[in-house]
Amino acid sequence: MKKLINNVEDVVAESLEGFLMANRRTHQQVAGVNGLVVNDINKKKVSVITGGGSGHEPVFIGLTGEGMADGAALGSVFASPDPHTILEVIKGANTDEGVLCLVINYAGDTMNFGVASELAELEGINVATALVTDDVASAPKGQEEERRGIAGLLLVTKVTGAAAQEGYTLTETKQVAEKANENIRSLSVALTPCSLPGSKANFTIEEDAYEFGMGIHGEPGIQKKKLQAADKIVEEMVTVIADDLELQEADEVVVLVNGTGATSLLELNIVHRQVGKLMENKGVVIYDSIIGSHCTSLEMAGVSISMLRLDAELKRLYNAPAYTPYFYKRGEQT
Amino acid sequence: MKKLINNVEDVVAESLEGFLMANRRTHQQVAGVNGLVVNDINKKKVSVITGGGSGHEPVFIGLTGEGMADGAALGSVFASPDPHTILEVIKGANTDEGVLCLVINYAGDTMNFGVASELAELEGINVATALVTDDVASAPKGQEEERRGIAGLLLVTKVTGAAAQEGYTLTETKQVAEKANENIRSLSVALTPCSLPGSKANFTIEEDAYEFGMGIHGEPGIQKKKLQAADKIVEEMVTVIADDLELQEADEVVVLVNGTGATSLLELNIVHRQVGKLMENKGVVIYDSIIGSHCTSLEMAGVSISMLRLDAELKRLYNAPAYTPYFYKRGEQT
Amino acid sequence: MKQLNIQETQNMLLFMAERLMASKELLCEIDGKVGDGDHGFGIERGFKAVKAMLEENTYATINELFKASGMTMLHSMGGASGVIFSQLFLGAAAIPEEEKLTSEILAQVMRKGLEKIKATGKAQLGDKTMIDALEPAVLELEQESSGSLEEATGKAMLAAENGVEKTKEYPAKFGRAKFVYERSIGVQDAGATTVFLMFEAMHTYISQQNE
Amino acid sequence: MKQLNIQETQNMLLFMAERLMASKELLCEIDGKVGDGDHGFGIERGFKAVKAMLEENTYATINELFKASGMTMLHSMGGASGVIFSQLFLGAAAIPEEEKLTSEILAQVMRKGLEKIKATGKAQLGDKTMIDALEPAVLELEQESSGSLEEATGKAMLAAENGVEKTKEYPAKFGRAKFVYERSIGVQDAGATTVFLMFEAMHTYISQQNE
Ligand SMILES: Nc1ncnc2c1ncn2[C@@H]1O[C@H](COP(=O)(O)OP(=O)(O)O)[C@@H](O)[C@H]1O
Ligand SMILES: Nc1ncnc2c1ncn2[C@@H]1O[C@H](COP(=O)(O)OP(=O)(O)O)[C@@H](O)[C@H]1O
Ligand SMILES: [Mg+2]
Ligand SMILES: [Mg+2]
Ligand SMILES: [Mg+2]
Ligand SMILES: [Mg+2]
Repeated sequence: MKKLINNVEDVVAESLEGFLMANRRTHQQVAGVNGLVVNDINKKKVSVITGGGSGHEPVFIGLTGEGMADGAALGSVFASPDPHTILEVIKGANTDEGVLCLVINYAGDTMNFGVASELAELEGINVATALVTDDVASAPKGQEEERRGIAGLLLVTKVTGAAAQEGYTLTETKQVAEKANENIRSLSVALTPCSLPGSKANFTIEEDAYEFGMGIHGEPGIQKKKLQAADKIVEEMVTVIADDLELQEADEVVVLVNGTGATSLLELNIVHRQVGKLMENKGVVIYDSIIGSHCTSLEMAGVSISMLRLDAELKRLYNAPAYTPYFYKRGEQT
Repeated sequence: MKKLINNVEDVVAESLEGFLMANRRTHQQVAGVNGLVVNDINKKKVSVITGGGSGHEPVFIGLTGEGMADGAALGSVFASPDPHTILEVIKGANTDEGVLCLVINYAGDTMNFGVASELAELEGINVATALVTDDVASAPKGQEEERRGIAGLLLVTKVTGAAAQEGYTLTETKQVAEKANENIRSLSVALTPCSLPGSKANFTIEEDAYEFGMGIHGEPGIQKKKLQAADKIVEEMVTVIADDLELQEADEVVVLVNGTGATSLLELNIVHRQVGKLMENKGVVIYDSIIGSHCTSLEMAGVSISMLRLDAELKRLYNAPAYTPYFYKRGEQT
Repeated sequence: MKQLNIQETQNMLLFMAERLMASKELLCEIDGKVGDGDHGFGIERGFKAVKAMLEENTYATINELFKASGMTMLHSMGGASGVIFSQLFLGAAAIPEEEKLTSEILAQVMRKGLEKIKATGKAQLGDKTMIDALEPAVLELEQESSGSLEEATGKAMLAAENGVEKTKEYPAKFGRAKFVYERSIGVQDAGATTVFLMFEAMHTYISQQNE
Repeated sequence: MKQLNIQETQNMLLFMAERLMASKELLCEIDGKVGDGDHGFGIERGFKAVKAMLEENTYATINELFKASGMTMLHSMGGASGVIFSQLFLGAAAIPEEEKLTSEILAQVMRKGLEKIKATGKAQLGDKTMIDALEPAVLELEQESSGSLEEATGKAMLAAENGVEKTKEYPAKFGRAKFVYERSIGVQDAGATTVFLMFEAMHTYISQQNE
């Protein structure tokens, strides 16, 4: 796969540079590493940071901004950032109230954030971590903590960022992230693979097949299936999600229909249409929907569906204003 | 190319339905056609509408919202909407001050909007049209009015929508659209072709080549070139744009780095980095930059670069608040 | 056969609609070489709508029949060819009311259609558009206007086919393909191909009636 | 050869760095079968940084040399293997200071590294990770700890190679590939392959010194 890049090794640093040139009014680099923080860190509130491998843009840079995350540590494509990078971002975002790390549950990410947190604590920083484990495909019910994190990170960051903004303590902020994580499920499918800059595609997906249960790193899914009409694929996905989340009539959810790269919005809207129909049949209320390519796997064609079940607290936090370069919420929804 | 669709013929209608299910608080369908308008049309200001073929999402639906366009008429994939569809959108958006149609300059679009405008006038509606002709690759200097319109439509809609919001008359709104169009240039390149739903790709682009001077419909570009590093490609593009726009030292521009579908934001940021460097070398001031996939050609991998030169009026209008489902501007930039 | 009554003419248009719908892939492929590859989809949309309309309605005059077909295309196809091809049928609005289709009437409808198309689209013979097939076909129709419909449509069909061949020689100056001016040389025009297929359908239908 | 001095050990690590950097594509390909295809890039990043560091510095003890290498990998690689592979070298922090590398010292460093890796990553033998190559290699080193470095690294290399083969039989329970549990059977583990390549590099370097 051809790409608009210069040198493979410089991809992340150059991309960050290009991003910051466009967003200098709101964002700044953390010196010496591939990381960034928002300008004017508010020392009186908990900072929320996130991070992980690159190649998922707008995640993670696009999660940073008012009412969302305060910083992000960026690894190489599909590789967690190293502990030094994470530590510097923690330091750059640190406040009197401490730093909460929102981490998607992949071995590389948890290990590197783990080492970085230890180092941060040695420097006297008050740091905590909340894991995102929204992908129902990646481990059976009962082993939720084994599951990997995918696009649901956007919604977890939304409510967690809002909680920090409202003045929640570090412990409370972590608790709300965990609560959001307990109430969110996602599932992802892919129609085409992707290729790392400088590599060929890892594997092929036949013209009449798709991969069910993808992570966000272009790994094969848990199962290969025969391609069907969008409505059928979506029905399978939604059934798994709704069952696992044990959705009940009158439950309220936020839906995220997320493109994984090469999926056109034309298609994402068609996916959302079917999600809406299925939820209506179940009597589940879609409080709000986000449709777009927020958490991608380079140029992979595919879609993930996430559902976050709301309670009063999560709804209030979801509704709070948020402004990042790739996501906004005006906070006036009624 | 596999796609997440049901029936080829239903793609646009189903996609619109899915979009509206997610955006019912702000948008509504125009009955009976593939068109939409914002809720609560303000009868005391000029309405701005736009439209064209589908497959360019978020354009055109994503251009509609507060401070931007008030409605959009949607054609089949890569085909202008028919006059009936356009007429209904004009009627749905009509106000005491009239309707301005922002149309990208393709034969199909101008002819269909032309017929629709005649029909609207017969019904006593005050309607005007402004063409967007930003693509420098499509006709030589001196024949600007022959050029086709591409991603620059986003920026033209931004300032035109703001003008209507400020209370400009229909004639004034049209004039400001024309002024923006005179001050904007774009150029697009593609690394891979795209395929219409239900078709194979129209043509191939070799692994070591890219197409220079693309429209937005997946047609071949004006020239095939040998693939190079991103910085080189961008330099060629920016040189053509800057020369044609006759950019001078101290000019202020808004830059739009637009992905055409499968291009990752990782790449778009790398493109923007080089645009920024080249402008700095020229002493041109980038007032603001927008980086994202706003005007796409289905799943085509490629990028377009647009530059809008600002004067005091255009800057004020650019800075006005705007909120669409896929673009926002808080209007507080200093 | 020297003339068709209204019902036969309607059947001929239905037959044409079927034929053109079946040419979708061919027309997309041709349009895809230098254009955006959707011509077949537009033609399919237009003729599908025409077919549905013709199956539901009857008409008092040839003019009404053609006009209804043209309006249906205009409001269902979209794209450049929606306006262009609908005007070919809307040419019937500019001639006196008729209840029979003869070679002469057909020639008149098509001549008026051609004029409207030229006025709207500004293209001329040699610009690599459907006009390169249509104009020579209309000339043949006019020359054969006192002859049988079979002969007239047969000659028009051949003239259109020849026109399609010629489009390969020209660079495009109108429509999507104009932007690839030089690269369009050697590639035939999609809309011209449609014109040929329309005349071929008419001729085939009429020939079958004669058997 | 029974021992290497600090400079020779440093040269051995440099040689290993070169070898592993050159294996980038192979390792990406293996990781791509059931993982995310980036293992080669991570290994290249880590060893490139190690190489740059070793070319710039000298060390007073074997421990310092290994620790510096491990810290460099930890802070340059990222990914799961950044933490995992750096700990292999950081094992040197847990043993007494040494100025020579013998089979016994090497066995101790690697044993401590293995323990750290197991403590951090929670994987065991048979879980289809780099441990499946590392643990048998460490056992060989320990058995040969009174013998020559050439013999010890040679046996460790063969044990690692054998471990790589065995990973094909297991489903993955750790790392990226665990999510394709069943589909991972039959595919060898990328990190285990790296372990083999590391021992192969050590053995090759030491053998060349003997000539
Ligand atoms: N100005 C024009 N005059 C006559 N015919 C035209 C003109 N522009 C385009 N066409 C015809 O329309 C055809 C393309 O139609 P189609 O692909 O359906 O529309 P679009 O160009 O909007 O994709 C061309 O092959 C050409 O024959
Ligand atoms: N928990 C673990 N314990 C030991 N080794 C592991 C563990 N998790 C992963 N690995 C090793 O790491 C390798 C993958 O490394 P790499 O591809 O660089 O990282 P990532 O999985 O983050 O993409 C696997 O092949 C495996 O050998
Ligand atoms: Mg990885
Ligand atoms: Mg078209
Ligand atoms: Mg076309
Ligand atoms: Mg990997």
